Amino acid sequence: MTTHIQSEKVRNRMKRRVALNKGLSGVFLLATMFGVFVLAVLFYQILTEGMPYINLDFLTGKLSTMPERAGIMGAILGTLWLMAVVIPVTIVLGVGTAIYNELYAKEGKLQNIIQTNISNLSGVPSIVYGILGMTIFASLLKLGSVVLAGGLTMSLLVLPIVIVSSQEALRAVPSYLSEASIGLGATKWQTIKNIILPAALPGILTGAILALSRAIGETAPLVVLGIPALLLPFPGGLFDRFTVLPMQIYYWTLDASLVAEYQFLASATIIVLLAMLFILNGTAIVIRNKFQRRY
Amino acid sequence: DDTSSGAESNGDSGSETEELSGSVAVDGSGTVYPLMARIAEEYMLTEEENVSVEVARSGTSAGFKKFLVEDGTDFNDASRHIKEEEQQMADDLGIEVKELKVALDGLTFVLHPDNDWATELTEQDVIDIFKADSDIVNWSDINPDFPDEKINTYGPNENHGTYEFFYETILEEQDLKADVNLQQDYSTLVTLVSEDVNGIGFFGFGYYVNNQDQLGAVNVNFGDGPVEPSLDTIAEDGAYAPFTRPVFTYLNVGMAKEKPQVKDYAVYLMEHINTFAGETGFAPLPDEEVQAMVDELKGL
Amino acid sequence: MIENNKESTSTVRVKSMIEQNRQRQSFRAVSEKAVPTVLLVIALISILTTIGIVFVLITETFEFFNRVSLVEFFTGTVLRPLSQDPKFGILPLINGTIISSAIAMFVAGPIGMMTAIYLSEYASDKARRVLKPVLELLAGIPTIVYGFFAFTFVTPFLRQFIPEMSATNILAPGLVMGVMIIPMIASLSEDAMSSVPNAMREGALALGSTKLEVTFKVIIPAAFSGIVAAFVLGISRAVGETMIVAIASGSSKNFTFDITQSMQTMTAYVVEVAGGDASPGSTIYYSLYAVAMTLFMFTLLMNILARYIARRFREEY
Amino acid sequence: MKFVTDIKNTRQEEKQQTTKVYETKDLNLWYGNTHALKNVNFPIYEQEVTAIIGPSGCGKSTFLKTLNRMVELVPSVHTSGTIEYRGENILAPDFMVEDLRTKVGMVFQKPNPFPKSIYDNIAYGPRIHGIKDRKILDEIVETSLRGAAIWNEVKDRLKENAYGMSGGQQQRLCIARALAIEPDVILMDEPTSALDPKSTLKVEELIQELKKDFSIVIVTHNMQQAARISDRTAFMLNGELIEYDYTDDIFQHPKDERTEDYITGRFG
Amino acid sequence: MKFVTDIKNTRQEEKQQTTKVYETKDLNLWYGNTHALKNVNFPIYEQEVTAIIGPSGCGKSTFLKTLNRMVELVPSVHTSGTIEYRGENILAPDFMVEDLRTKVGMVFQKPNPFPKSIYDNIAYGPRIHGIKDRKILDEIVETSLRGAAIWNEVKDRLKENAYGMSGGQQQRLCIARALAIEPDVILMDEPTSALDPKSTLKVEELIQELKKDFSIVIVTHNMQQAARISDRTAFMLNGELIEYDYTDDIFQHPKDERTEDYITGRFG
Ligand SMILES: Nc1ncnc2c1ncn2[C@@H]1O[C@H](COP(=O)(O)OP(=O)(O)OP(=O)(O)O)[C@@H](O)[C@H]1O
Ligand SMILES: Nc1ncnc2c1ncn2[C@@H]1O[C@H](COP(=O)(O)OP(=O)(O)OP(=O)(O)O)[C@@H](O)[C@H]1O
Ligand SMILES: [Mg+2]
Ligand SMILES: [Mg+2]
Ligand SMILES: O=P([O-])([O-])[O-]
Repeated sequence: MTTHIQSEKVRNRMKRRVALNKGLSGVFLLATMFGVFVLAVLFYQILTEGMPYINLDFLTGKLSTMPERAGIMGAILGTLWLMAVVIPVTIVLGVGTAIYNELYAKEGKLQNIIQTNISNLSGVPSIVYGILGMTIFASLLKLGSVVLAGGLTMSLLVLPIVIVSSQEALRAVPSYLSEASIGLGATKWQTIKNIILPAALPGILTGAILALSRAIGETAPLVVLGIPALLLPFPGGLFDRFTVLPMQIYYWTLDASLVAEYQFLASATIIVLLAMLFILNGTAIVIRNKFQRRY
Repeated sequence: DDTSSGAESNGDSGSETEELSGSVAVDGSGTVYPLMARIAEEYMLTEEENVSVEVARSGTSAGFKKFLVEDGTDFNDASRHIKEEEQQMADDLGIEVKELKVALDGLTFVLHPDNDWATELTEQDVIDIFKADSDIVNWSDINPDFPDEKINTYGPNENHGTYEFFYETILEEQDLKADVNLQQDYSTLVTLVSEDVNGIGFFGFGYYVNNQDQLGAVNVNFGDGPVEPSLDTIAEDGAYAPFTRPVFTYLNVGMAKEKPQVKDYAVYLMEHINTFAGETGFAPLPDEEVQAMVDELKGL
Repeated sequence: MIENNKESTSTVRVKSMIEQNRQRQSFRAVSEKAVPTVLLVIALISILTTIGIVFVLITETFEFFNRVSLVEFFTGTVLRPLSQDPKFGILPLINGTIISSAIAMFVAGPIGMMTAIYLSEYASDKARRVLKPVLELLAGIPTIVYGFFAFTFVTPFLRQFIPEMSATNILAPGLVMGVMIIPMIASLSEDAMSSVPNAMREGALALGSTKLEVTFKVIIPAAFSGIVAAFVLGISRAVGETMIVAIASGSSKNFTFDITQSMQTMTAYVVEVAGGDASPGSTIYYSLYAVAMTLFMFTLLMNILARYIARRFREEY
Repeated sequence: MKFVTDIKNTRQEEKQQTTKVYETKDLNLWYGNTHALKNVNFPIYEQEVTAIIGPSGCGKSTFLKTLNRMVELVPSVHTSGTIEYRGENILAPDFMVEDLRTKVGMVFQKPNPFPKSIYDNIAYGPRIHGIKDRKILDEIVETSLRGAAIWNEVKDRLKENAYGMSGGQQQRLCIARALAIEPDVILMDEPTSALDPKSTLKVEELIQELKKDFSIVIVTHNMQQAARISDRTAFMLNGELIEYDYTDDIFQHPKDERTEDYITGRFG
Repeated sequence: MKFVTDIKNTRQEEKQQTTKVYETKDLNLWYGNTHALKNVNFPIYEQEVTAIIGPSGCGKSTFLKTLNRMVELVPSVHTSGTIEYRGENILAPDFMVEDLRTKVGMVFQKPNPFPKSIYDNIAYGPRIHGIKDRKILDEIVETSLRGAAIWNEVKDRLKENAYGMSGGQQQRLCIARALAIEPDVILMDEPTSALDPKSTLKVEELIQELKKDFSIVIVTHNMQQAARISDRTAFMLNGELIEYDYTDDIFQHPKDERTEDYITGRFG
């Protein structure tokens, strides 16, 4: 064999290659830290602007045209009401669909259509859901821009997330568990109810919580639905008009040039919204860790 | 002051109904919005806690479209008179519309705070800056001493009465330049102009006074020397009169008759209009004129 | 066995109890049949949603094209929906959408990819455990917050360097959108890369490759379809993003390529028109649907494309 | 061969005296196009331990899972032939599988307790069959755990999660779980292959004990194990039942050459 | 034992004459807290096949992967002692592993071709070392494939994806890939364990062939294989090197009892 490899040239080249690897690994690390850096700037900016405005009056007060009087209780309650619709609807529809797809549907056309459809739905821009909600819930069903319309719109929007994550959670339940149950003479539904669902529950909950945090952070569909930032009374039911935290942020950002302080109120509201999201995500992480698979 | 005015109106309307509730829907002019929102809030705070007055601001024209439909809004704020075709539509629908003049506003031309050359312009200059086929493109076209930079123009879009007032009354229906940057939100306009040294924009005086730290205003020379827009000069016979316009709110009389809270609010609105006009950047109307309207409303 | 007696006595009992219960439980049989049906109905709701979207969009879009010609819509460069002489050319919106998405991808593409490489090939377990949640955090921030950030921080910051930049411009939201999409591209690409079997890495390393060579000559080619799919989904996300542009790019319907200027995207148009309360029945109201339909088709195609790529071009190993 | 214990030899005399629990006739099974069982004729006798041996992929597990129709969890499966359990063809389309599986318990290769407490694991079977009375359940739990020779080890921690137990304990728990619904037959698929030698011994002893009350079919890849614990042994190859006889006969005088090759380790 | 071939016996005379490629001294290796290699002293000789045998988990693969420092891919690994490769301590911190791995090729248990064409698989190594000339590459590809005894099977499909080949072909392709950068030593970790008997035979023949040009270290769980193909055999147990000698000696006269136990199948 003629040698091509073990020459001096190859050795020198190797030094360059190793150096390049080292250099670029630094670049890759920097690129990764870029995201972290932006996050830090964003938090810093929002915290310094908004923190001075956070106090009990702000959290519990009504909306006002005067910044010193303005509070976001209405938006907080609106957000909670929205969650009150989204949670049951997405859990029932999302988990139900996931169970069907994962455990009942036979491989075939229908299953294929449903599955493809769900992944397509997850790619539809949120604003299109807004238009759907505006047309069907707000106009056609004449609900107007009330909690129920907003909640249903948001539910449809996050449904694919819940379905996909629930399906993954169900799939992750080892088949030997359901086999054990079926081997004892349990019916399919008994097995699902008693074994598979409990085992998949942490995964399902995690997905549901993440979907929920998406739902309470979304703005665009609600703008389209015509959710206003008005001096509304606090929402008290499904058929009340309402506003939510992101909408409040939106309007205050827009109005910042009307009243400069609105920008700081928007920052303060962002802090509240992010705090809510952190609590939700924290819960998801706790659930994930606490109920980590023990099988 | 608040409590006294609250007590006063309590005495007036308390005789009709004990406890009012329900909602009052207001939409329309963005120009008039700050004034109307301020009064609405005061009403809910001091007068009728259980009535919810919801003030939106789609713009005068867009607002009329929501006012002139079945089960439409109760009030429509407007920064111009109702148009003939709008009145026609109201008649067709059998909606009785009552015009309530609420204050006076001066169309204000605003500049970047660093713009120190264009703080005084003639009425014609202002028109030419926005008019489609005029010779004025750069600041230096007005005066060779001005910078040789393109003038960037801004204004509210066609949803707004302010646009129509400018187009109809000031430009006398000559076309605007194609590149005028028309926006839906006044706040966007404020930002745009406040950050563009070569910019000039127009909107109601209220949006200017609220942003005086970020904006400069053009003192317009209507022939007798430059006039600064202010609550004193903005009046139907004041020095700023050519750019002064009344602003309105239109009441759906049927609604007022049907829903006691609408009527109650209408009365309250007019009784307090002059109290809040100044602080939101509007020139108040003569007291007699207002009182006459209050009496009319009470008689509905 | 002592236990045996006990067992045999209870044997009879438990067996017979089970037998008895079985005969009583016709309910069990019914629920066994009913449950799949109920679940199927629930599953069909997702299909119903799609049908709803398509139906709503198509019918109203149809009405729009009764009033405005297809040609004007798709070739017009002027969009003046509110003027006395309205013009409905969608090109300014498509232009704005493409430009903002391109800026976003310009940021998210390389940075997301490099992040994926770092996380999948270089990072220690510990670093990955810290960095991934931080990036997920970035992905979980509501877009309205990003919009606010673009408008109140990024634009003023950029204007220090580009004074002629407009206060509302497409550049700032584009960049911020890019930041928002980084985690998506990074995590999908990382998934694709880390699912390349370790045997492949070992094979390459054993030949004297550096990590860099392993990454670029073996891992990325092997994960290529997954990475492309991640990019396509990233684009799709950028195209569909609304609030960031709506807040930070204003609503000028300029047909321009100057990224320091305000432009409108399809999504921002929908927000403006719907938020500005277009009254039902007006042409501008129907234009909402035509634009949304265009947007829907666009993102749908992107998603189908992503799935096709991921499936079709999967390297076999 | 020395590993065939003496006790077994005494059984030679009992030949053909026990009744059949299962009678499999001309059983064929396909996974899609894979012909996994070919014309299997396979009787299983009461109160015996029947071992199935054969190289990997020969169809042992498949056959075992056909006996309680668990094999149908693979959607592509189809079968021909009949399997009679106590005289009834369990492959008949209207046959109620839940019923069959209640009577035919199964223990799997990897211990697979439910992620529940030890108590709930055992009580699961009785509960799904409608037994709710706490007292009866308590009794069943104890009896079953005793039956699986694990009561003493776990009686103080019945409320603890089953995954805190060792592998061997888990496997005996799974056997106890199967016992709790008092099956007639117990199927075991390589029940000790995931266990250490000590636990394996315990489970093997348990199987010998259980034989008194149940019929047991056990798949194993460990020929010594088959020789140690079973009464009859079946040797399968490529989906066919090559030879089936008393364990002693199979190991001492295999009739088929392939059986002999396999037993002497020439392949597999 | 009959499976030790005659040819081997002639080698008895050559004892200690070849030079050492590797000299491992007091090598210890930990995975975190697991002590996986304990005081290993292990010379490896030029142009020989050195086999490493031992029960699962004894550290065979770990030792092999230490020889080209691939073991460091597990982050928790740390070592003590030295391994000299041609006189240089490869465990020294500033040692350039890429250089080492260029000289020490490796073949894995499961064939792991890159998802590229056959040609590109072979050309991969030369290319990263800067060889771009198409002609030279063509030549290297052919030589390597011939060297791995697979040229005739694939010469007409060099552009096809390597995953279209059979497992045995893939394994020989991986050997060819290692040959392409002209290594000095080739490490093989159970290279035939995933292959059928026929492919195994081919690879074994190939190893015999390669020995002429390379030093080969092979891990195998198959004692017969070690006996068939290796010159020296090392027996490891629990991370220790128990015995290391000429293959014939190890199999015929093991000195350590544990080696004997293992070879005669008493455990493992
Ligand atoms: N789910 C399945 N789908 C398709 N083919 C299968 C499936 N399960 C098993 N087979 C095939 O059926 C044949 C018999 O498999 P089976 O699992 O019964 O073998 P086994 O004897 O239990 O082997 P092992 O000792 O490895 O467990 C094999 O060829 C296998 O590939
Ligand atoms: N990545 C790892 N992390 C921690 N411990 C490991 C790792 N890899 C191997 N070990 C441990 O090191 C010891 C030796 O493992 P090694 O893989 O070298 O054994 P082996 O002899 O190759 O076994 P086999 O024949 O099963 O391949 C084992 O106890 C194993 O559990
Ligand atoms: Mg098996
Ligand atoms: Mg190994
Ligand atoms: O918002 P407008 O007052 O201009 O209609």
